Amino acid sequence: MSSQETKKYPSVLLQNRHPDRIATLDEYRRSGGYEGLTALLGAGNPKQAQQVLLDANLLGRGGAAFPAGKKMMTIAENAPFPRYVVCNADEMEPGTFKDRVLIFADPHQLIEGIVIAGYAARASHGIIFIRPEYEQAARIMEREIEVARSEGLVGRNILQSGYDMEIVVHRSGGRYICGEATAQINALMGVRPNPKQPPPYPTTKGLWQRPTVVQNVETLCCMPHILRNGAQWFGSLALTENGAGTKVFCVSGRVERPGCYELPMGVPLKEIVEVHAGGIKNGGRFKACLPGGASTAFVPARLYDIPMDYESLKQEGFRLGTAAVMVFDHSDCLVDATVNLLDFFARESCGWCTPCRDGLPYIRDLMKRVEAGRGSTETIEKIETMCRHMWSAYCAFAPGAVSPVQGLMAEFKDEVMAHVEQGGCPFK
Amino acid sequence: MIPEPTLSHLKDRIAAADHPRELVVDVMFALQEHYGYLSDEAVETTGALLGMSPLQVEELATFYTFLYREPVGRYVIHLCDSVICWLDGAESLRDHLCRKLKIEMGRTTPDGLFTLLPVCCIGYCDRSPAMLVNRKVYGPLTPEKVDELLEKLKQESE
Amino acid sequence: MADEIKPESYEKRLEQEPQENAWDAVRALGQGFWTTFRHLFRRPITEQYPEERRQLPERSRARIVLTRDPDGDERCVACYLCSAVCPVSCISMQSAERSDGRRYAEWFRINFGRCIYCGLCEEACPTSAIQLTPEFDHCRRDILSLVFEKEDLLVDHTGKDKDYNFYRYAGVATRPEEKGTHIKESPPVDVKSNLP
Amino acid sequence: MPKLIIDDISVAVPEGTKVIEAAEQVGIHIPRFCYHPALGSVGACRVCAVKFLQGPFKGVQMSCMIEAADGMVVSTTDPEAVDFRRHVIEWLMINHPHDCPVCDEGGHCLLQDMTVSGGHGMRRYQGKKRTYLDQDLGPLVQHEMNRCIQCYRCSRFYQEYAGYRDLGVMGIASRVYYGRFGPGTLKSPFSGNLIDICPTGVYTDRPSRYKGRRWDYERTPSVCIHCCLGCRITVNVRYREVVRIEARYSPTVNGHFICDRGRYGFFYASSDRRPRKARSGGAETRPKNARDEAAHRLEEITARHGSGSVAVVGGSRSTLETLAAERRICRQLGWQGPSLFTGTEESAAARRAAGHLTTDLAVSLEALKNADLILVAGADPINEAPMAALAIRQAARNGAHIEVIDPRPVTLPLEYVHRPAGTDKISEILRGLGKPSTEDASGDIQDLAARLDQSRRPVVVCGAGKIASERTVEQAARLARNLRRAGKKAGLFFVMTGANTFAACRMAGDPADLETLLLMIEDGKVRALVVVEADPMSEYPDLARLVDALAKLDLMVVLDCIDTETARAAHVFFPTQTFFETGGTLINNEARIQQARPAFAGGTPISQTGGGSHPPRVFRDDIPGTEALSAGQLLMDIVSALSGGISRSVEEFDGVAPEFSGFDPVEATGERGTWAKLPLRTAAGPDSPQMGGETPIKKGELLLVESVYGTEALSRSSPWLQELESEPALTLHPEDASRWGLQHGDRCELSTEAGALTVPVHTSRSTAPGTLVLPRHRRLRWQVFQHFRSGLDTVRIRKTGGEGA
Amino acid sequence: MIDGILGFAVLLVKIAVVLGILLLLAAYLVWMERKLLGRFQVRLGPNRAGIFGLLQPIADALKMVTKEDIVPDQADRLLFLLAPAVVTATALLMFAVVPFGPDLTLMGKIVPMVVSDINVGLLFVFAMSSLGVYGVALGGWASNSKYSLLGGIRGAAQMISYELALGLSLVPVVMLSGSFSLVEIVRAQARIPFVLIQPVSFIIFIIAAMAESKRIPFDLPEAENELGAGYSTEYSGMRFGMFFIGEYVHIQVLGALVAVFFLSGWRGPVLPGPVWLLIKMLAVAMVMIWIRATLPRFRYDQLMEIGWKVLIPVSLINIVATGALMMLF
Repeated sequence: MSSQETKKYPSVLLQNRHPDRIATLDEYRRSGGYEGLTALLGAGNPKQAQQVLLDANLLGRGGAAFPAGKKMMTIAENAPFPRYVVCNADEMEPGTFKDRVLIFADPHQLIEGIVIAGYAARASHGIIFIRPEYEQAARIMEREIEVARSEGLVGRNILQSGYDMEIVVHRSGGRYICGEATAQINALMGVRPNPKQPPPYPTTKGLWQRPTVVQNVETLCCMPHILRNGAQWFGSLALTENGAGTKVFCVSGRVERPGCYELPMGVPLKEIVEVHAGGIKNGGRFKACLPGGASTAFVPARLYDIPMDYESLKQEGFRLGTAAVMVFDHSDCLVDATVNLLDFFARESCGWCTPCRDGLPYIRDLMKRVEAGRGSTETIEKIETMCRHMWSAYCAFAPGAVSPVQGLMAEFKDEVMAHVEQGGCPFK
Repeated sequence: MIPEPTLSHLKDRIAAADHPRELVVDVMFALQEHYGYLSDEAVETTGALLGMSPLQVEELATFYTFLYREPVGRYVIHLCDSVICWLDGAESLRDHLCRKLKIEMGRTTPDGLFTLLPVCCIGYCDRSPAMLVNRKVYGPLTPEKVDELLEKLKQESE
Repeated sequence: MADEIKPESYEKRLEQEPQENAWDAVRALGQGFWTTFRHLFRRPITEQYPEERRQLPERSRARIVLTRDPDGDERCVACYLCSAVCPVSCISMQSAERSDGRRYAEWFRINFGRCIYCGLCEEACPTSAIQLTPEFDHCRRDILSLVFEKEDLLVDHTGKDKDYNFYRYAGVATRPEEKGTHIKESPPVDVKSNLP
Repeated sequence: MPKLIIDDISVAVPEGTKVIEAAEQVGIHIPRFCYHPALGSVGACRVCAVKFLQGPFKGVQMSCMIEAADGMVVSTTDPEAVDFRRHVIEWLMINHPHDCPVCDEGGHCLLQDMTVSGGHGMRRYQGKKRTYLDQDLGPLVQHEMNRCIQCYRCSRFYQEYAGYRDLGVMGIASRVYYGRFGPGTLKSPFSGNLIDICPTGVYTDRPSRYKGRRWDYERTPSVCIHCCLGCRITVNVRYREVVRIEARYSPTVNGHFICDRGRYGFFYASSDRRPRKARSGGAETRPKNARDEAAHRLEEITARHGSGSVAVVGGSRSTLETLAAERRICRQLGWQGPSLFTGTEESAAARRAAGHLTTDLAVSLEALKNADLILVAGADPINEAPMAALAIRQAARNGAHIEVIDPRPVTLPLEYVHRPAGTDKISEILRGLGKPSTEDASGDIQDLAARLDQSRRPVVVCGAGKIASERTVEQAARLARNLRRAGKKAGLFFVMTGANTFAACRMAGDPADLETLLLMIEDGKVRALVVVEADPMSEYPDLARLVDALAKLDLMVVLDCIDTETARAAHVFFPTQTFFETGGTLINNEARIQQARPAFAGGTPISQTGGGSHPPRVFRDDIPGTEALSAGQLLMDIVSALSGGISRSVEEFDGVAPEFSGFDPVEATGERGTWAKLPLRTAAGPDSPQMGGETPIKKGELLLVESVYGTEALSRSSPWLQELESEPALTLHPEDASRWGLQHGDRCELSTEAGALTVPVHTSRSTAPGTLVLPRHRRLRWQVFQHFRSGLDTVRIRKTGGEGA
Repeated sequence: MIDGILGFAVLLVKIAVVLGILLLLAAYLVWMERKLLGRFQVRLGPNRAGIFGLLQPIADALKMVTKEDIVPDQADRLLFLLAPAVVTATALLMFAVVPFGPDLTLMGKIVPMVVSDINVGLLFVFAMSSLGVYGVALGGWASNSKYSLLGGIRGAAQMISYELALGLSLVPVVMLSGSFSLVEIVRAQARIPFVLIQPVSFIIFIIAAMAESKRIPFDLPEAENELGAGYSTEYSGMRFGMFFIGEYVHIQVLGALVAVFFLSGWRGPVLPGPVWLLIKMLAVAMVMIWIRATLPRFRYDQLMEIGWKVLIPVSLINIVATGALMMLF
């Protein structure tokens, strides 16, 4: 596919993006902001919102890709109050920065999303859980929430509908594991943010033992648009049959123009890299990419044309994750990169379960041996066995952590073996 | 001791909260702001304010990255060492910083100005290699830019 | 094949054995008698023990000693494994803590009146402290004097294992060896560290 | 009842049973570190992985996290699961130090067992080992963090189960650290359970540090005698010395845990101060001489003054066997007593409690955990019967409402409502609650009455003796019965004063208490006293009077296993065996009869008989220090030397008290014990005390109370617990304090005609106004108050020191 | 009357001398066996008590005598005590009919150099040797020990099996000498020792005799690695010693019998008769020791097979052949 064939795709989430400033409430309103919410509150039917979200096939954009509508619907009708909506702005997946871009582009989009989600779940509290690195974003949100409050969009009796919802910003102390929904709930309650294996699910017993909906920033940002334009419209945005809506791709690594690009679901990987991100830097060759953050497996060059949506990647055994496309070119040693990723994961493990706490450093050390050329076929076998066993860890962190390793072993075994055979890194 | 306004502000917030414990991170940040780092005294104060034992506060304080249980310098430099920044030369940048400040990672310069800490991906992969100085982002960095920044900070502090 | 021999096949093998003729039998018998007869005139190999003493191999199992580590300190940590494994229960001890934090034997006794020199204690010893030596002739007339106390057992060398020093590996804090200073140990974790 | 198949064995288990438990029921022990039946499952260690072949779950899953369901087919031996478990062990072992030989857990270490059984024998990991610095956690628990495998059991037990907050988990990733905020003594009186619960040697028993290995210990199941609950314990003896007590699982009494008083109170048994020789006139003598002397003099006295001039004084730390012997002797020889209580009020309250306990009302400690409302009246669980506090906490964790009515500043490791009320007020409140309908309840207790009304399984926990009077006991029983009548599964749980108080209630003769007996001594009616395992001189609140009375006696014979003031004052003294040596039967507060076997034969510990660095190497045919016999046996020996004496086996209870007619010792040694024959249902209860009208509330009173360490007769001599004792202080309401010009932290002098003592002052708002609380602590010479509850008019208070002074 | 008394005195002297020599010899036979076995096995053998260990038998005897005499708790006391005596006594009694030299003329009286020359001497020998088994069987029974019992039963079975061959092997000798008297048998060999005429008988006799004496390779009744020490397991002190003496006296008796039946008894050139007999006895004893040093123990089935299936038929054939030859010549 060459650049002249590419179409101009509609911009939805980032339509109010300015390179140098944040979109104001007015700007947002001009682009149709708060229309969805007004309509929803006017209709006064939370169930309807849930149904629309389900019909729109809106999958959670935080990585797990759980249908947002379905999550809302798991809250029992007679579940106790108060209920909570937690906006997960704790994106700590390496390579991912879409939430920051979304907040900086259009904070009201998120606020509206939270209120919509809150109304759908009949929640009275919205909490934006934000990582400490995004202090600036947290301040923006706090400021814009006040603006919204003064406009009657947040707080008591929103848009005179009788619906009350408070939104607060909660700053995290900063840990990768806090991005996990159950761990995030623990963090909010002021206990150690270890994940908690369901059941009970957060939608049954979450924050303070009340029903809690945890949604990613991007997921919440999609909601106003869905409510305004309908489920069908959202589905039609995607290029592929199975996808729905647009996706904010964070492209980074060996590309000319790293950054966030909002593209339809199912846009081919090659197009993202070659066209939107300006191709490989310094005329290099595409070697592999991590399609959805550090906890996904390497996509090799043979799948350069793969449509980037949840379903297509799943069929090939990959995950779209957060759609953080990290590109590596021919000069990069993937073993070394994996060691870096493992270093990150070993450091960020919460220390709860054995495979993750002690197994990841073990795998990292083995991987370091391979990288240093001191590995053997036995070392590699050991790594592969341990990676397999990581899938029996407590939460999804450990399987995510070994995904790049397993991807490496599956697609780039030659490169690994080269380290063993040459007794060192062939790229150094 | 913590200044009375800060303390009373915290107390008000705690009194207003449905669940005082949910403010523990905020209280710790506030006290960290005051002490420069989260001292033992700050931990104990946090516990006392929220009805928790010092240990229960410590359980959280030692968990999070941005709560410093050891004294830090005036400028805390968090250098991202995750994969994209690493790809773009974070390691050489780290070595440059260590050389320049004459400290190892995790240490504070003798003049108490800079503390050098690694951090996992800070979400500025489009501006790699990046770092935070007192939670403000700088990137993409080169050794020259770093030198410039350090000079600026040094002057600021005087 | 040796492992193929089963009761029935053994019987069969007996039947299948080539029948020797009488002459062979007589010759074999004669051979036997001739062999023994010849032995009659060979020089006896007997060593006349108290007059002639031979240096026994290093690994022969006789008198038990408690050795010291290369630094000259007691190796025994009084872990009770030797007394547990001893089939005749001839080892007893009392462990205690020394002022420098080491676990040691407050008293340690082996009743050589009971000892059968099986060497299991040496095998069980995790610190190479207890070792069997080739010194075998320590009979006494008074059975009580066969009860050896720690003072009698302790020697001032390392015995067979020249280099091993348990406390260099164990990872327990003793003075002067603090945590993290032992072999293959990283320095103690500081939970308060600002490093992630 | 879901039915599932585990390793080809089919098993049906109750709903909600985890697969790991189901497997255990068919004899398959799945490895575990973080899972503990009392703490529940959290799935942290991942070593209980099994493979689910069929059913709602598939593949390798944690057996502790999944509830058994119909149609499950589980394999514990599947190669995939086995390989995963092997890896988990390997991961856990990468940082585990090579120090088993110097680790006290070695030999009963779960990690050791799992490592060996999991087949991990070679270290493949080539990296360095992580190390930690240890903390000083006080005299009971030794900390060695290097050995930690991060199973989270300790923090879960300490914070969630026991409710104390000074030990927890810090750090993250592979640097997780379990400990305190800073070094210091653990605050929980249940800290010893960390030792039992830790699957490896992070927490080890400090008093028995480096004493020996478990395989060398003589281990005997026994019963704890340091409070009325009768928790099950395992006694570890080595070289004639009790070296360690461990909790022993009991499904009905203590569950998995015991308190630190029970765990570390045993040092009296092997103390070098324990009397080993009989004494006559202060000089050591042979046991036979002493016996002849005692018999001879008793004979003389009975000849001169009649058989009623001899009295037996006993106590509630004696076994049922000893108490029965005392009773039989008194009956058959016409002696006075046995007097098994110190004060008249205490005796009346305890005996009334024992009389009110019926089979339908009595609740076990385990059943207490299932209550949905617990009303604690006149009891201070932590200080009087610590494990009861732990049980109440479990009820609270399950959502029970806890209300405490007590004059003392009761602290419990849980959320509860405290109503400070004077001792007389307690019974009034209970009486108010006990009225047939809520409306009758007066003002401030209406909410409590309403809660009681809504509750389904309320339990009244009531003291019986020192603080809760006979009236209180009566009202508590009445309340429980009324609740029962109202169709609730109501229960009654008495916190009694001693290990065998229930038995003492049934065995006490006339007079039942020392206070009454004292009058007879002062009258000259009683000329000789046989004191069996009791120490009136440290128990009776008016020492001066007691000493005067004892001086009038012609003869005082004392039988005891500890060195007491009374023993030192005896004319003839016999050493007795401890409970560890005799074994015997105890009846706990819920009338459960439990029998313990002797843990060892007795004798002076080898560590004390040897002079030098090693035990003596001389042969002798007797065991030194085995002169002592069981108190009951000794008593029988003395009596049988009298002319016309009786001789019967000590073990027979028949004819002594009807409760024990069908007593089965085999059942009593089991984990559940057996029940004393209680009345099934009491319609009216025993004769009610005169309840005419409202009693006038006293203006003020001084309460002599128990504290967890330092007041109980046997455990107070434990050197380790002595280190944990907080300085005994006088606690009072701040308003009362200001009346005497006292402040928190001051020192004051309390004086009566009999003497004075000086103590620090503590103020607490949860003390009932007008009440002064003082522990009957070994460090205080508190025996100057003429009564357990002194009216404040008899006590003078004077500030002697403090902030300004 | 005087003759009678004198004859009795001479008899007593003969008995004393024979007993003395036999017992002394038994003791030194032990020494010799140990010494020889030592040499056969390239060892030294006893060499500590006296020069060449010559005082060893005395040391052994002292040890035996001073050791505690233990009778097992459940043993049949009478039989237990009797058994060793039976073994020793029968062995000693057998020697009563063995001539150990030519008649001696003493003060005009002919004194036969035999304790008692009875005309059925050979039968007496068999009778005594058969009685000897009672010692073994009774000892085994009376000990009330499974090892002892097994040993005793084996001893009895073995004795019965080999008695037959033993007796049959001597039939040709009786046929040739025409007498049961041992004196006559010796006399019949004046010209040529029967060993040259009857080698088959000789071999059968040697084998059977060794089986009778329960020596390796026929020591199944003792078989220390299977039965402890067989019938003597429960014996200690001198009672064990008596079994021991019995065995070694038995060896001497067998030596003497072999000499009498096949090696022309005391006859020989130059040296006096008793010396020759001694030499021949010792030679036989040495051969037996040599066999002990060479051959392993038979399996029990082999033992029985040799006895019943080989020795008895062969000796029967031998008898027939001898008879046939005697008819011819």
